[in-house]
Amino acid sequence: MSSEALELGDDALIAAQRLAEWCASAPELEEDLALANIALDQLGAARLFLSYAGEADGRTEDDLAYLRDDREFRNCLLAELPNGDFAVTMAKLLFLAAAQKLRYDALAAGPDARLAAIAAKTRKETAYHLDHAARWVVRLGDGTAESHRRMQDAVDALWPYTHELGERAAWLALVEPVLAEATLDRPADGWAPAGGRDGVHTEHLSYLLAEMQVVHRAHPGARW
Amino acid sequence: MSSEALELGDDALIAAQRLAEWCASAPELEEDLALANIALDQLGAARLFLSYAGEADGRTEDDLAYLRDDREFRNCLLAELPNGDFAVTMAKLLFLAAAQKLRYDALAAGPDARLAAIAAKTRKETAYHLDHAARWVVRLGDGTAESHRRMQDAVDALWPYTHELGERAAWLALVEPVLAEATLDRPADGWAPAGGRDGVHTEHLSYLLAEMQVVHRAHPGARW
Amino acid sequence: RLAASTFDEVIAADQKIEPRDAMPEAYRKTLIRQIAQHAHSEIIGMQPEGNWISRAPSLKRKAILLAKVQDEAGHGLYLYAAAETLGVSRADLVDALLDGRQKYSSIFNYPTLTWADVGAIGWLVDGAAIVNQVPLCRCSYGPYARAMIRVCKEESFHQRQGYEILHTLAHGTEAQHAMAQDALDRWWYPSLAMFGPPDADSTHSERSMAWKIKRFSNDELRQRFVDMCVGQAEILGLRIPDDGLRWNEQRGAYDFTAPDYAELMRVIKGDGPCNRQRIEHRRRAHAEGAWVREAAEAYARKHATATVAA
Amino acid sequence: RLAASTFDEVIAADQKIEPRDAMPEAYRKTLIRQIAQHAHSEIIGMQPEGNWISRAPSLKRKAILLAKVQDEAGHGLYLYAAAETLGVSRADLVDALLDGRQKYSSIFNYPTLTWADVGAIGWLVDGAAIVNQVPLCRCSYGPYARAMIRVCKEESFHQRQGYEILHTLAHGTEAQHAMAQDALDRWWYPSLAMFGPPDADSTHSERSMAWKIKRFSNDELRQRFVDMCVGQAEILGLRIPDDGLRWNEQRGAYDFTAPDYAELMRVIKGDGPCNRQRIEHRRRAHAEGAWVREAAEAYARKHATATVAA
Repeated sequence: MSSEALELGDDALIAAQRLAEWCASAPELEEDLALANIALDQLGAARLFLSYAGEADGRTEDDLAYLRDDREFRNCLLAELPNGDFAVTMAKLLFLAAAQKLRYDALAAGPDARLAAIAAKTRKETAYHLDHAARWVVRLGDGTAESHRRMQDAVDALWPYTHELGERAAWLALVEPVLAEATLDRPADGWAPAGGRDGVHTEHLSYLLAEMQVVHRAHPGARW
Repeated sequence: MSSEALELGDDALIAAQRLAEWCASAPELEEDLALANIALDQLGAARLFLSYAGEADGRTEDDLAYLRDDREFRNCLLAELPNGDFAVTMAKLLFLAAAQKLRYDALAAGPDARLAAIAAKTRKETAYHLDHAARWVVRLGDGTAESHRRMQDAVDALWPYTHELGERAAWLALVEPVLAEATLDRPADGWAPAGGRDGVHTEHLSYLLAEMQVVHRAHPGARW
Repeated sequence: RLAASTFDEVIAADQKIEPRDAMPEAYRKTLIRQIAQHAHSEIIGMQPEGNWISRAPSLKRKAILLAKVQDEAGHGLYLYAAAETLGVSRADLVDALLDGRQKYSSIFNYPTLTWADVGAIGWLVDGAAIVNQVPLCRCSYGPYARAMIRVCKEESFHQRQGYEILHTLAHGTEAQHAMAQDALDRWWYPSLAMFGPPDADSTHSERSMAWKIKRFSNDELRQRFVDMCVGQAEILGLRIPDDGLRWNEQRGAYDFTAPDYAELMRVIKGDGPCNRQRIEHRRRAHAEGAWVREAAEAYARKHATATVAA
Repeated sequence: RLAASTFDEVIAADQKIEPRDAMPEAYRKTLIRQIAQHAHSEIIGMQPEGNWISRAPSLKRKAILLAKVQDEAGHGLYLYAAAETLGVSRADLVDALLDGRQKYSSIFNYPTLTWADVGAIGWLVDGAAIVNQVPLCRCSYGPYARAMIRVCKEESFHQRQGYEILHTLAHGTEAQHAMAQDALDRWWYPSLAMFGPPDADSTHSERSMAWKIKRFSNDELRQRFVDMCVGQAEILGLRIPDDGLRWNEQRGAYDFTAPDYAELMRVIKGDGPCNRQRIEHRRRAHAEGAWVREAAEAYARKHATATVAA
C-alpha cells in the first residue's frame, strides 16, 4: 500500500470529518457554505487517495475509512484535534492546507502518474483552502482585541503539532507571512508531538472514529 | 421479556453512563467520589434488571447493553439528555432518583419475587442518590445569585421531561419540597415530551450508544 | 409589460411584480413572512440532516449528504436575498427567527433517529416541499419565483437521492429494510402535515390565491403528494403506514387518513419534540459566532479607512 | 516511645514521626513535596483510565474500572489529608499542581489508546507503583505510612484486575491478543521510567534514605519490578519488548534495557504527549467547578449564621 496515499487520504478524511462538525454551527451563513465546501473537497481528496491506497490489497475506500481502528490510521495529529472555537479551526486549516499544498505540489510533479493525477486536482482546491484560512486568520488576528487574543491562543496551542507536517522551511515560508499580516506572534519552536504517521494518535481520534464508523460497522457487509 | 425490568435497567444504565462522564471533572474531589459512587450504584442496578430482563429469551446483560440500538432502548428521555453543567446534572439526578425510588418501592412490595428482591436492594441506594441530589439542589438554589440562576435554568429546562416518569402526584410530593427549600420556582406543567418507553428517543441517545458500544461491537463474540 | 401597469393589472396579466414596483403593504408583508419562513426552514433544516453527516455509512453517501446540507445553506442565502428585495434586512429576519416572531417549517421539529431518516427526509420531506414549491416558480413576485426555480431544481435532485437511499436500504439486509420501514412509519404523517391545516381551517389562503402567491389549496397539494408517493412506496417495497389508504375510482385519487392536525398545531405552537433543541442550537451558533462577525467588521472598517486614507 | 525523644532518636529507633513532633524543616518540605506529588498523581491518573469508562466492553469491566478510578479519587483524598498534617492546605497544593509548581507522575502523560491500555496500566503502572510504595508503608512519617498501607492494599487489587484484563485479551481472539501486545509494547518502558532516573543521577535520594522516607534506590526497585514482570508476562503469553532481556545467573536477576532517560526528562519537563492535555483538563474542571464551590460556601455561611442567630 502506498504509505503516501494513505497518509494524505487519512489527513483529508479526518479533516473533512472535523470540518463537517461545523455544519449548521458556523458564525455566519456564508461560512457554513464555505466550510461545507472545504469539507467536501477534503472528502473528495480522501476518496481518491484511499481508493488508490487500497488497490494493492483489494480494499475499497470504505474498507479503509470504516474498518480500521485508530492504531491503523496514518493522519497527522493536527487533523484529529478537536475543532475548538472558530479561531482554532482556522489555524488548523491554515497549517494543514499549507502542508497539503506542498505535498500535492511535489506529487503532481512526481514519478507516480496516478498520484500525480490526483494531486493535480487536489492542489487547486487546497490553494483555495489555504487562501480562505489565511484571510480569516488575518481578519481575526487584526480584528478586535478579543479575536486577536483567540487567534493568538489558537496559533500557540496548535503550533507544536505542525512539526509533524514535514517540509518545515517551505511550510514556514507559506505560514509566517500570514501570521505577520495578522499581527500575530510566530510561536517559538519547542515541543514537537508526533506519532500520527506511525498510528500513535491522541486520545481524540478513537472517539472521532467511533462516531464516524458506527453505522457502517453495525451492518457488516451491507451496501449503502 | 419484563418490560418493567427493561425500562428500569435502561434508565439505570443510561444514567450510569452519563454520571460516569463526570469522572475527573467534578467541581471538587469529594464530588468525584460521590458521582462515581452513584454511577456505580446505577450500573449495579442496571446489571440486575437487565440480567433479569434478558432471561426470557436467553440474552445476557451485555447482549442487552451492547447489541441493541437506540430504537430498542426503553429508558426515559430524561436519562439520556446531556449532562450540561453541574446544576443540570443534579436536577436530572433529583428528578430521576425520585422516580426510581417510587418504582422501586412499589416493586419491592409487588408480586414478582425476583423484581422485589432487586428493588429491595436498589431502593436503599436510590434513597441516598435522592438525598445527595436534593442537598445539592438546595445548596445551589439557595447559594449565590449565579448558582440560583443556573439551578433554576436547569429545573426549567428539564421539567418537561419529568412527565414521562409516571406516578406524578407521588413524584411531585418528593420533588416540590426540595424546590421550595431551594428557593426555586416550581415550573408550570406544559410541554410533555415522551417516547423513551416506546424507543423513540432524542437525537442524543444514539451518540451515547455509539461511544458506549464501540469496543464491544468491534469484536463480535469476544470475551472480556 | 407596460411600465405604468398597476399592481392589479400585472397580477391579472400573470406577469411579475418586481422590487421597485408599487405593491400593497399587505402583499409585501405576506411575501416577507412567507419567504422568511422558507429561508428559516432551510437554515433550521440543516440540523436534522446534518445530524447524520458524521455517521454516514459510506464516503459516497457522506459526500452527497454534505453537499445537500450545503445546498440548504445556499437556498437560505438566495431566499434571504429575495426577502431583502422587499425592504427588510437579513439580520432582522434572523432576529425574528431567533426570538420566535417568525416560524420555520414544523417538519424540522422531529428528530432524525437513524440513517434511514436521511432517506425518508429526502424522499418525503423534499418531495412534499417540491409539491408545495413548484407552483411558487410561477408566483407573482419575480425575485421569489426566480429563487424557487433554482431551489426546486436542487430539491428534486435531493429527493431522488433520498429515494435512492431508501431503495438501497429497502433492498438490503433485513435490518436495513426494517430501518427504512421504521423511518417511513415515523415521517409519513408529519410529511402530510407539511401542507398545512385542511383548507377549511386555512388562514391567509384566499388572499394569497388572489395575489397569485399561492396557486393550489393545501388539500389539493396534499392529495397530489399522496398520489405521487403510493406508487413510489410500492417500488421501494415499503408500506405506507395508513390502513385507510386505497384507490378511489370515483375521485381518481387515493383516499387516505389525514394527519393529526391537533399535533401539527402543537408543533407549530412550539411543543414538538425538537422545537427547543433546534432554536437553541441556532441561538448558540449565532451567539458563539458574534465575536467572529465583530472581528470581520472591525477588520473591514480598519482597512476601509486605511484605503481611504492612503 | 518516650515523649521526649528527639527527631533523630525516633528515626534511629525506626519509629514514627507524628504531626506534632518537632522535625527538620527540610524533612517537612521533602515530605510535603513527595506526598503532594503522590496525591496529584492519583488525581491526574484518573484521566487516562477514566478515558475508557464510557467504552468499557462489558458492564462488569465498566463497573470494575469505575470503582478503580473512584479509588484513585479516594487515594487523592487520604494523601492530601496526610499532607495537611504537615501544615499545608489542600487548596494550596491544588494551586501548586495547576500552576505547575508541583509535579505528578510522568506516566500519566502518555495517552490511553485502546481498551488494553487499561489492562496494561493496571498490571504495569499499578505494579510499579506498588513496588515503589510498599516500602513507604514503613516510612518514618506516621500519617504517610498509614495512608500508604491503605493505598497499597487497594493498588494490589487494581493490579490483579489489570492483569486479568490483559490475560483475558491475550487468551482471546487474535485481534484482542494483538491489542494486549500493543499495549505492553507502549507501556513497558514508560513503566520502567516510573522508578526515576538511575541512581547515579538521582537527586534527593541520599537524604531521603537517611530520613527513612525512602528505603531502596531507584535502580533496586526497578530491578525488583522487572524480575517480577518477566514471569507474569510469560503466563500472559505476551512478549516484553526488550531484546536485551535475559536472566543473569551471576546477579540472580534479569538484565534488561534501561528506559530512555532523556525521554523521561523531557516528559518530566513538560513535553510528554499529554502533559498539556492533562493539566488543561484539570484546570478546566477546577475553573468550571468554581461557581459550585462558591455556592456551597455561600450556603454554608448563610445557614451557619442562621443557626447562630436562631
